[in-house]
This record gives sequence, C-alpha cells and structure tokens, in this order.
Amino acid sequence: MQRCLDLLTSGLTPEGILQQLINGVTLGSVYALIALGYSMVYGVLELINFAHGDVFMIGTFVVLGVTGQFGLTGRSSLALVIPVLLLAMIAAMALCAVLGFTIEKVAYRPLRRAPRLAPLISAIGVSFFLQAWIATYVSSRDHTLPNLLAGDIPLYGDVSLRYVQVLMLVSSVVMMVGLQQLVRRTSLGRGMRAVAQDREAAELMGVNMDRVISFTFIIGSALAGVAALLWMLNYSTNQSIGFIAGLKAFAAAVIGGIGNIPGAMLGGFLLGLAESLGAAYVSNVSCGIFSSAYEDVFAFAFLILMLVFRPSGIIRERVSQRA
Amino acid sequence: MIAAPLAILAAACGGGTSGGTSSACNPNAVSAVPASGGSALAAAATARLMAYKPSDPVLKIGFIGMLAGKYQNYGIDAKNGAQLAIDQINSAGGVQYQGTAYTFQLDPVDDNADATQGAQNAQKLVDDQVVAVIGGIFSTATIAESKIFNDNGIAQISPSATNPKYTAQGFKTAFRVIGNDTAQGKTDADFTVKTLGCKNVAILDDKSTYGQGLADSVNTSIPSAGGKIVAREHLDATASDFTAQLTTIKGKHPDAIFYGGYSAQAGPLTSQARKLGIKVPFVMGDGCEDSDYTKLAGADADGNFASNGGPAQNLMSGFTDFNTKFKAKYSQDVFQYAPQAFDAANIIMSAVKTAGGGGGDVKAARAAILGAVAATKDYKGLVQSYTFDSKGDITTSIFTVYKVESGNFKAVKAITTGP
Amino acid sequence: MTPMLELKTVRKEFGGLVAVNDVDLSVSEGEIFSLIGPNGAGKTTVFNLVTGLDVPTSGTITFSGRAIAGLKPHVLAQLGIARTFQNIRLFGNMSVLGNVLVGRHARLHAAYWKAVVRTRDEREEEKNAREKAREYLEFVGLRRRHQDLANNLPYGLQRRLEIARALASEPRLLLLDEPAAGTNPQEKAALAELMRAIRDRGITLFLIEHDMKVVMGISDRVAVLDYGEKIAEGVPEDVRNNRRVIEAYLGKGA
Amino acid sequence: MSSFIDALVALLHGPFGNHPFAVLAWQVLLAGAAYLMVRLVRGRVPRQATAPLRLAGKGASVVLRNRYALLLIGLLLPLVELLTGGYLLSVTYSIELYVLLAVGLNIVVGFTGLLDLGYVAFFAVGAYVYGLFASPQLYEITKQTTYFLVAQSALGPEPGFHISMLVLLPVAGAAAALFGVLIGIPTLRLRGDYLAIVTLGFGEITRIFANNLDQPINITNGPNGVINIDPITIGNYSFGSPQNHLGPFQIPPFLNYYYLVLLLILLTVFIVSRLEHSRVGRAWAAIREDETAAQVAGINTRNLKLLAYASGGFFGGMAGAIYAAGQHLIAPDSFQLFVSILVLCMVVAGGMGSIPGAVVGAIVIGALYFFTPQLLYLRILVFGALLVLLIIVRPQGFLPSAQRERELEETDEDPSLVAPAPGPAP
Repeated sequence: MQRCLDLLTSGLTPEGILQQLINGVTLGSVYALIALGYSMVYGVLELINFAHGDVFMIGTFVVLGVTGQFGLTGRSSLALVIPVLLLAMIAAMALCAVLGFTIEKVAYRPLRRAPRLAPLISAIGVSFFLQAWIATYVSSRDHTLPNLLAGDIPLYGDVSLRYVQVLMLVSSVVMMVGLQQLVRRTSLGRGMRAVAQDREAAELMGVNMDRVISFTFIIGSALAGVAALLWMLNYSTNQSIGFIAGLKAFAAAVIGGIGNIPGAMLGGFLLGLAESLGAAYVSNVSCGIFSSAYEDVFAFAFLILMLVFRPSGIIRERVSQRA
Repeated sequence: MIAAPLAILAAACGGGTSGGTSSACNPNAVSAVPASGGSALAAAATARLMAYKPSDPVLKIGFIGMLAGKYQNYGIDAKNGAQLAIDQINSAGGVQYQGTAYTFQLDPVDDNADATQGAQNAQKLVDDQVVAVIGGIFSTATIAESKIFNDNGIAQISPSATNPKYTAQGFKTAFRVIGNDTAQGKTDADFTVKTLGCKNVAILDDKSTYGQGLADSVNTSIPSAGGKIVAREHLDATASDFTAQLTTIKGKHPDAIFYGGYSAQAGPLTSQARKLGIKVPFVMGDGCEDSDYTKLAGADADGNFASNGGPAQNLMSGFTDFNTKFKAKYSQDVFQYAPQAFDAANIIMSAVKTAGGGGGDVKAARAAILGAVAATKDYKGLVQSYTFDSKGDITTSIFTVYKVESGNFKAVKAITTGP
Repeated sequence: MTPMLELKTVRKEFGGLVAVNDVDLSVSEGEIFSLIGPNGAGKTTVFNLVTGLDVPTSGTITFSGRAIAGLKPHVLAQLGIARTFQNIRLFGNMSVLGNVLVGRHARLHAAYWKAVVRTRDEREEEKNAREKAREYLEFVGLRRRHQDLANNLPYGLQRRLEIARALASEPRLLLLDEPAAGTNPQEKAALAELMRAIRDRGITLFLIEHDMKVVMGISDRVAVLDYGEKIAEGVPEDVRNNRRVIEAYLGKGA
Repeated sequence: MSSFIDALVALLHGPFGNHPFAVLAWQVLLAGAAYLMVRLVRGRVPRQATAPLRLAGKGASVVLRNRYALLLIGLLLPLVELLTGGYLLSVTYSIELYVLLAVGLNIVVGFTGLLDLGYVAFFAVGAYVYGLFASPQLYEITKQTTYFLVAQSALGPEPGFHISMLVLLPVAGAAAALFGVLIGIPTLRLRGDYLAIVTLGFGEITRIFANNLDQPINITNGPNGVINIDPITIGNYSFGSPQNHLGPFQIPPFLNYYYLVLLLILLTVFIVSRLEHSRVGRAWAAIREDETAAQVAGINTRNLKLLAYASGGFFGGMAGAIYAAGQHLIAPDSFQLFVSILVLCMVVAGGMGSIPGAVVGAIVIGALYFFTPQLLYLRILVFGALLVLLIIVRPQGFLPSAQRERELEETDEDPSLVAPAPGPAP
C-alpha cells in the first residue's frame, strides 16, 4: 500500500503534468484534423471511410517527397523552410484530395444502394491496397523529417512550448474555423447540410448529391493532407501508420459527436490528452499493474465506453438532426 | 520439352548467319545440333536423376529469415553472408571427406519474422532435403522453427536470435553464434554504469520479443553493476508518439536511458527526447546499431551508444577482406549479421569436413553434421572463436559498444563475457 | 365486455415533443377497434407503446389485466400481441414460408441444443410449425408462393404475408398499421374480408387506417387522435359526425 | 508458379522505371485499359459466347456444393501432398484452420448480420487457454500460491499444468464463447459500422493484454509468447511426435493435425447447419433482415445475438486451441487485426450466410494468401484490389446461400420488387 502511495506521489509533478498536457494537445490537434474527414463523410453518407487514415498516410509520404526534393536539413534557413513546407502542404492537400475523390468514385459510389456492410468491406480493401502500394513501390521503412522550425517559448520550470507545437495548434484551429464557415456560409455547405439531413428531400430540392458527396470527400481528404504535414513535423511515418492514426481519429470524431465540426476538434484534443495522460500516469494510478504499454487500450476503451453509453458524443448537436 | 526444337531453331539460325566467318557453313552442324540438343535434354534429365542419387556430392544448406518487408535488411544481409561463405568453399573445390568432395548450395526461404510462416517454411526446408540450417533472424519465429528442425534432427544455427528461450527448450539441434540477451544485457548494464558512470538509468522498451528481452536483462543487471533504475517504461511497437513516456522519464532525471527495440522507433524516439529537452545519452542494443538509426534520428543521433555482438569490424581479423568481397558481390556494405551468418555457414561446412556428408543419405548427413556442430570447439571464425556449450550457446561472447559520432557508429569499447 | 387492452393517461415525450398526450383507450375482446387521425397524430407511437418498442413516459398500459408498459417486445409477443408495420417490414431475403416460421418463434420452445441433436420433440415441433405456417399462408391466400423470396412478392401480397407472419404467433390481439395503404379498391375489399375472417377466429383487431371507407365499414369502434390527444371515441357513426373530428381531420384530409 | 509471379510483378511494375509516380502512371494506364476492355467485351460479346464460362462456373459450383466430393478431396488431398514432402501439407493445414474460423465467423456476420472485426480475439483466447494449461508457462505463478501448488502436485511431476486436449478443447471453446458474451453485452445496441469499430477495438485490446500480461505477474509471458506447448496426445499417441509410423510410412505431425481439424470442421459444419435450419437459425436470419420486426415477432434478440457471439466464439476458440497445440509456440504477434480481416474476407468472398460459401471462401482466399508468401506486400495489394472488385461486381460472393442467390438472379427481371409508392400523399 505504501508502495502505491509512493508511486502516486512521486510521479505527479507540476512540470510533468504541464508537459503531458502539451503533449496531449499536440497529438490531439492532428487527430482532430483527421477526425474532420471521418466526421464529414459520416455526417453526409453515414459511412465510416475506413481508408481515410491511409489517405492521411499517403499525405505524409507526399510531404516527405517534397521536402526531400529540396534537401531540407535541420540547419536550413527559414527563408527556405517556410516556402518548402507550404509547398509540401499544398501538394499533400492536392494529392489527398484527388485520392479521396477517386476512392469515393471507385469504391463507394457503386455501392451507394448496397447493404451497409458492402462499403465498409470495400473500404477495408482500399486501405489494404494503399498500404501495400506504398510498401511495394515507395518504401516499407520508417521515415522522419529533420528537425525543422527549431526553437521554443519557455513556459514554466524546464517546460517550454515549441514553435512547431504552436504551429500545429494554430493551423488545426484555423482549418477548423474555416471549415465551419464553409459549411455555414456557402451554398456547397448548405448542400452538405441538406444531404446530411435528408438525402431524398435534398435531391428533390435540386441539390446535386453526387457533387456534394464528392466535395465532402475532397475537403475531408485535403484536411488529412494538412494533418500529414503537421504530423511529419513532430512524428515519423511508415506505410501502416494510417490505420492506427485513422482509428484514433475516428474515435475522436465519435467522442466529440460525429458529424459535428467543433465536436471533432474537442474529441481530438480529449483523445490526445487521454492517451498522453493515460500512458504517463496509469502506472502510478494503478499501483504499477498497468504500464505505459497499454497506451492504445485507453484510446479503444474510451471509444468503446463512448459508443456504448453516449453514442451521440459529447456535443449532441449534429450536422444532421436525424432522430 | 520444347527445349529441343528451340535449340534446332537457334542452331539453324546461327548456321545461317555465321556464313560470313571463315569456318563457312557446315552442313554437319544441322545434324549435329539435334544430337547436342538431345544430349542436353538427356543431360538435364540425368542431372535430375542425379539429384536423388546417393553419390551426389552437393549438400543443401537452408537459410530462413526475413527476405522481404520491414525487416528485410537483417535477413538479406545474413543470407548474403552465408552465400559468400558457401561460394568461397565451393570455388575452392568444396570440402573433402574420405575422398568425396562435397560442395554446397544455399536454399533460402522467407519467414517474414512470423511464427506461423516460419513453421511452414521450416517444413519447406525439410522437404528440400537440407542438411543444416542457418537462421532464423528474430527470436519468436526462430523458436517456432526450431521445433520443426528438432523433429527432423537438423542442426540450426541462428546468427542473430538472442532470446535465451531459444536454446533453453531442451532441443539438441538449436545453436547460435551470438551472445544471448542475458549476456548482452549484462554488458550494456556494465557499460552504462561502470564505463559511462551513469548511475541512474531509465529503461524503455518496445514490448517486442527482442526489445523487452534485452531490456529485462538490463533491468536485472543494472543493480548488480551498482546502478539504480529510476524508471521503467514501455512503448507500443506501432506507436509514433513517445512523448508521454519520455516526459515521465524526464521527470525522473536519469543519467542515461536504455532503449530495447529497433532503430525504426529508436530514431524518432531520440529526436522526440531531444525536442523535450532530454539531453542524457541513449544506450541501445544491436537492433539499433545500423544506418537506419542514424538516418532517422539525424543530427540527434550523435553521442548515443549501441552495443552489438562480436568485435568491432575493424578488429575482426579479415573483416576488410570480407567486406571487400561482400561489397563486390552484393554492391552494398555489411548491414548487421552477415559476418555471423558467414561463420555459421563455415561451422556447418567444417562439420562436413570432420564428420562427412552422409555419403548421399540425407538423414545420415543431418546426423553427422549435427554431431560435429555440437562438438564445435575453439572454431576460429571471422567474428570470434566459437565453442558451443551443452545448450547450444557460445561459451564466450564478445560485444562491442559503438558511439554515434557525426552520423556514424564508431567502436568505443569491446567487452568479452564468459570464461 | 371486459377491456382486453387498456391505456390510462399514457404519455410519451421525445425530447421536448409530446407525441402521445395523456391518452385513455380501451379495446374490448373480440372487437375491431380503429385508431384514426391526421399524419403525425401519434398513432404509430401508440402502437409502439403497446408492442414494447417504446416505453411510455407516464401512464399505464394493461393487457388482460396485466401491466405491460416497459415489457420487451418478445415478451409481449408471447403474451399474445402481434403487429404489422406501416412501411412493410418483412425479412426480405427469407422465403415466404420462412417469414411465417419466424412469426411462429414465440410459440416454439425446443432448447437450442435440441436443434443440433434433432430430438424427437424438436422434429415434432418443427413439423407442426411448418404445417401451421402453411395453414396461415393458405388463410391469407399465399399458399402457392411459399417458396418465393419475400422481397419478390408484389406489394399487396407482402402486406398479406406480414399479416400471416403476425398470425403465426397465435396472437389474441393483432395490431395492423395501415394495412390498406397502397392497395387498390379490389384489394381493399378483400383485405376487409380478411380482417373480418381474422376477427371471426377470435382475434381482437386494433387498427390504424387512413382509408375512411375501410375504417367505417368494418370497425366496431373508432378513436381519433390529433396532436397526440384523443379527441373522440365511439361507434363509427358518432365519430363521423363529431365536430372536432371533422375540423381536425376530415376537414383537412378527405 | 514463380515465373508467373515474376511476370505479375513485372506487369504491375511497368516499363517506366522505379519512381513511384512512373509506376502509378503505368498502373492507372493499365487499369484504364482493363476497364475499357471489359466495357468492350461486355458490349459486344453475345451471351452465348460466355456460356461455356458460365457453364464451367456452374460445374465448379456443383462440385463444390457436393459435400461428398468436397469430403473426398479433403480426405485424399494431404496424402497426395505428402508425395512432395510436408510443406504443402503445412500450408493446407493453416488454410484448414481458417476454414474453421470462417465457418465460425459466418454465424456472427453471415447469419446474424453482426459485423465483427475482432474475431481474432476468440482465436487468441482459445490459443492462450490451451497454451497456458498445456505448457510449463504457469509454473512460476503456481509456485507462488499454495492453492495452486496443491493443484500442481496433483497434476504430475512436470512443472506447469499439462491438461489433456480432450478437456482443454471444449474448455477453450467455452472460454472463447464466454468472452463472446462479455464482448456482446455492451455492444447489443450498436448498429453495423459502430459495432465493427467496437469489435475491432476489443480484438486489439485482447492482443495488447496478451502482450502485456507478463507484468506484474507473468501470466502470458508477454511478447515472448508461451513456448513448449504440449502437442495433442491421445493415449500414448502424440500428435506432435515425428516418430509415428504406419507400417513403413512415417506420419508427420501436420498430418495428424490435418485430420483432427478436418474432423472438427465436419462436426462444426454439421452443428452449424443444423442450427441454421432450426428456429435458432431462422431467428438469426430475422435479426439480420430486420431487428425490430424480429423482436415484435417474439424473438429475444438480446439472447440470440449473444448466442451467435457465443457460438462463433466457441468454434474460434477451438481453432485457437488446436493452433496452439500444433504450433509449439504462440505469441501475441500471431493475433493481429489482419487475421480478423482475412477471415472476414473469406466469409464475404464465399458468400455471406452460406456455409459452403464460407468453406470455399476460406480455401480460395487462404490459398491465394498462403501460397504466395514471396509476394509479401504485393499479395496484400492484389488482395485489397480484389476485395473492392468482388464486393462491387459480385457482392453475393462465390457461393451465396441459396436464398440470396435466387434473389440476385431475379432482381434483373422481376419488376415487382419495386414497391409502388406507399399510401396516399400526405
């Protein structure tokens, strides 16, 4: 018992907790951006786009390719780094958008009237295909970017906020707000909301459903491209990261309330925090029974509990108000 | 079946176009070719029959390991090492035993580091009538394969599987030419605590067979070396974000961090640690002592340590020669276990020299080689001198600790364990 | 006659919306009782409450003297309540006979393991079930199509199959949700015939119907819902002449 | 075989060099050409021309549907394979285990319509039950508690439990069935794709636990897995021994396990097809078709769904136990999500809800997968593409259940399927 108490008190320091919060939010901001893609597609089509995580993965390889072309290193000047990163982001967004559009057209559209199970299985097929394609023709190894945009803002004790983390947070929030405006203000957004609420009625009202669905995929995938750049600034990639990252992003979308844009963001941050704090403190809290290797269990357990007890998510208001 | 007509065609054409040469068109050629075509066919058929004839002096040595996929570097490298050894012996006329000259042929199969596929392809090697096996590379698959080889009485020498369980199953057929995790863990612990003087050590592993095995061993050896374990954390082998674990470790203020795992994660791990402001060195195992690590960690790789089995390459007698030949043949540098696999192949072939190749009977060959391999004593290989103990482990193992300096691993200390 | 089904101040709210507002209803044994009202009046919700698909917010529902509010649908099926749906809900990829056999489920009792061993009583039960199922198919006029896939039946026959499936559970109370919807006049007449025949088998009928001709032709009593409230109840003649009904329903609809 | 594979690799790689974009461009071109060709052929070739093909398909289907033909093949195949050594047999045996898994998963996915992406969990539970209780693994724990020490001393001189397969096979099945119920209870209310995600999560959680339950008490031995697992022994006959002989012929261990699994498959198919044609099977189908209508028809959907999970789990658990016994070693890495997806693909490719379909699907997909290990990622690439193609072109699978097949054949001609607009306009 004493041992447990020691564990509990020794692990918890203000610096540690602050740092874990930063870790969680950083991770969460990427989850949130990927989650938007799931959320939008689910809102409009009620389909879990299983291949979305792999679109994100392809994005990370595009980022690698572009930055590799320009030979960026940790010592490159900002005057080179910033335009190259912008270019990488645009390239990743464009390629992911094309990919998302194509996937919908090839693998989902023919199955729009098929039973629910069919598109899900087709999505699994696409996911396999993309992973294996990268592994066969690009690389089956791990890759990182050099440490770009080094530098930080000291916060408290020896904890500091790195520029990259600020960038990640700011861009994910900007993207989110932009998307919200797009859905609220534009005719395309109105079309999306209409299709989400009642597909037949929307069609009768003259909404071009195919176009709306295509755009949903394009926008969601482009956001995954942004997420890919942010991810590469901090983490590493290989052909199979899309699956786990995608799964967690989906969990984030569900936790926040699927179909809901601020919800996806909230869910992403919550999941990132749950993962970081879970991995960091579970051992202290559970008296050493669970270790940090259970990290993924927290994400899944969080998702399962959420689906079972509050399937509508934290923020109930949805793009579609379907009862 | 279609070879003969094709041969005729080829010969006829050849005859037609070679008219310009001094040996003019020779009408005999037309009749000669079917004969030679026929004899080629007959020769092929005879060769096939010969393959099963008792006097066949070609012995097959199996290789099992990853030949494709994420960890293919390890497998292909080891396969190439074994192939080089076989090529050298063959070009020297093979191995003589009681008047028979045995030559060798490598039979490589892929286990994808997976237990099920390992067992399947081990069976394939058995079917292929191999007389001994080099491999597997990773421990879990190697252990699964060892059952099949044990069932069939085939000596199996792994160049790289370091999990102690592999030789602790009571199989008489399981050998390895590398020190096991227990020995390596002790080496790493001693190096960290005594040589580096880092008393407070944090231990991190990836929960893989290899990573955790080594980390566990370090975990037990640190206190006996006089150090203290301040944190013990784990990663998931599929994770990309390690900041949670690193933050916890940072809070414990270690003097060094030991990581048990592979370079694919060790690289990003090091970078993330540096970004978090952790400045202490990483000490790692052989899974990280490769160019992937330095590539993935980039500038952050410098100043970290990794140990590996065997002496430093520049200390191996004959390594320069080995590497030159290796590079000439495969146009790449030695990656990891090629020298060990080279030695394993040579141990098998020298077993044939002492005990023979069964005179064509595969079962007899297997038994003879197994007996001779088990009796290996002070065999001078490229890497070190080998003597197997009763379990199949080597009695003396040499480890070398390397340090990354400006992007390359440089040997800093060699440690010998055992009697 | 004693009431077989009795609803007392039954209320059902969805979020803030009151779908059924303190309704009292009673259906007597052996009668044909119809519930009418404009779209969205809460009729189907009443059916869902009676068959256990929804749980009332407040109020009591009794069936043969037993409180049934909140019981699970399959329990209610065993007690003798069966229903059809407004938008036909057949097991589309099963055969016609299979659909009726599923309807029989509540009356089969062989333990699961007996199906594997095929004990004599299980075989007996299955054989009986098949015979019964054919009987019900005969009764609704589908005998010859028992091998067809339910999805492949024409619309009118699908309605009849749904009724056969409901009958197979040997209900004492049968709830039919707009059985005449989407049928032509001949079919409507035949359907009315069928309903009388069902009643003649001793089964009480509780009906939701839009078609006034059908309702007025066969109902013993009629109740009218509007915005979740009961605004009238009585024999068809009275209801037809009720002013509130005319305002609320007939005035708009027919 | 290998030259065919080389040709395939070369074809997919294309002539434009190694750059990913060059390969991609070539493959897009290839796909476009293939699509155009299919369009052309479909447009021009009269129906009669494809008749031989369709006839051949029908013929194959008749053979495959004929259980005696299948059984005969199943009985004789390993003996033929043995002529070439044990490798073919070892792969066939792996496929066989997948047949068992596919038949089990078919109960959950095919009959009841519950999309389960975590089926590997049952396989793992069965394997670990056998692995732990038929190996020295639990010895360390048993040393720590007197209660187990007593049990240990009662069980024999060897360290660890070494309980017989005859006991452990049903226990492993039952444990997996119980696990199915435990997973089932919280997920009862979830619909298709949410259910898929949750079951997937449970599958991964199971594997992570197996990988981590070596601390604080070593139960599963973590990533190292359980080793030295006893082979199945009946009387004095050890299935795992290489020393078994029948006359002059040596009986390899894989052959023993092959026939054991074949027996189990027969038993399973028998039980499952009996269930399918009973009130239980009808109730499962009803739940799959329309859960609400099924409830109203008197089906206790909760119990029947749990029964489906439990039955599926039971067969998965038994397959796991045999896998553990034949494998000598089990490690968490063998229970990846990919196994679940592979089995699901088998069920879908074979034809959901059809037992012969599940069997044939497992054989075809299993052979595709296990006989091409040298392709590694390429086989997954082809696999993914085939999966998409299959679900779009032939969603009913190779051998759909008779009902579904009839449905799909008739949809083309039967206009009655389209219901008239229901009810008067509002």
